[in-house]
Amino acid sequence: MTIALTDQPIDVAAALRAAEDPAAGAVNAFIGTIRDHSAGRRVVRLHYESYDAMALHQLGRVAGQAREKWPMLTQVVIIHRKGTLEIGDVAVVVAVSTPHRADSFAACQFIIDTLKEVVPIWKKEEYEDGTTWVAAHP
Amino acid sequence: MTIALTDQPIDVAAALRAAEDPAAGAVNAFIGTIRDHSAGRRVVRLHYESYDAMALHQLGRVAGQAREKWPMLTQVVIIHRKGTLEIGDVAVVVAVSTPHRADSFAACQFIIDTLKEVVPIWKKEEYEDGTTWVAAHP
Amino acid sequence: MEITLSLFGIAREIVGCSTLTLDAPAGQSVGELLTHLRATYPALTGLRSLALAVNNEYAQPADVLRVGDEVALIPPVSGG
Amino acid sequence: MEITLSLFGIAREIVGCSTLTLDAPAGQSVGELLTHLRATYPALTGLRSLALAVNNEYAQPADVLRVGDEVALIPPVSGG
Repeated sequence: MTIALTDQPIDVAAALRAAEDPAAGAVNAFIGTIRDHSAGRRVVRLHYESYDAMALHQLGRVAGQAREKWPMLTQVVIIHRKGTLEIGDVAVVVAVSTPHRADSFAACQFIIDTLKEVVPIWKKEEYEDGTTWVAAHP
Repeated sequence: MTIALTDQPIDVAAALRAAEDPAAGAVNAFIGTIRDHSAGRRVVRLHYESYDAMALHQLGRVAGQAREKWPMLTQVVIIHRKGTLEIGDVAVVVAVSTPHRADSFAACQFIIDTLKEVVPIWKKEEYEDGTTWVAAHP
Repeated sequence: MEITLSLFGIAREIVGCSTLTLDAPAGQSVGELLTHLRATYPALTGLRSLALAVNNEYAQPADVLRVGDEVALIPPVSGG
Repeated sequence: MEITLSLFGIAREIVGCSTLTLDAPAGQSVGELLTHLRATYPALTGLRSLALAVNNEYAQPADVLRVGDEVALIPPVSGG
């Protein structure tokens, strides 16, 4: 298992290698990148802030929940970037391996969906004429 | 769009880069690797044989079907290896990008599921004491 | 008892600092502290959600705070 | 008419060669050719499925073969 928070660019290839396992034939990976637009506005860059200790603890919990639901999971890799990111930069990588492919899709999707609900990381979008903390208001 | 059949090792990192797109925030990738066992037998290596012209044509059809079902797909990458593969080698990479993540999971899973049903590629598993063409017999 | 509260994201911007030291009554609950904070910083009431974390876990309103707890105010998360 | 059939995987091993030249009656259908092949190479009947591809597409039993068609015998695929 690999769980990481980093202010350095994420090495996606290394994350995928960490997810591979000779006992597993299927790796599914989700890679979240910075889009150039959001809700119709042009995004210039993003700023990610993290409550590091709790974020790492919660990432570990999400990985543990995934292992309970998919006991056949052979590897789980979750790496989240923090700091200032430019368009196209990788913000998050989730990669899992399982013996059969359907489990790899389901487990990876569970992890990224749950991560977005519970892990204390916040992103502020910067536009040409202002900024917004994403999802802060109804 | 990238569609390829190759007898050379697949560069997974390059495949993922080809799937990224500034208009898309989500990349989902499936990586199929060679497992060290199959139906309880130890696998030594695998041999993939392809009907190249038809396989490329059918891979293009699968990508086209995915684009019809998920018109928001920004990139589709499908690379399949052929020839002799050792344990841990990458046999196939499917990577797609979409603006939102749920579509990336659904489209990637559709592509790999359909690929396995229709693309004329055959694998022969080699064990310590014999070989089998996978799924050939009921 | 003294509670040190860590603040993040838009909650940090609303309150204006990243740590806040509060003198809370002994036995104060998570719900009571949230009510106090919303009263002191009304802009917090406009958020989609607001939670307290105690020792890296999301806390329930009835949970009682203890000296030495690591307490943080968690506005709506948006990672990924 | 002369039909050149490409063979792959276990079908190639059963028949013993990777291309087969057949003298088929004009207007022969895909279904008729499959029946002929199964009769000539009975081991083909043990496969989970057996299809003919004509010009890179899966063909239907009623499709009629024409001179110059690229015809291939497709045993159960197992890519991925």
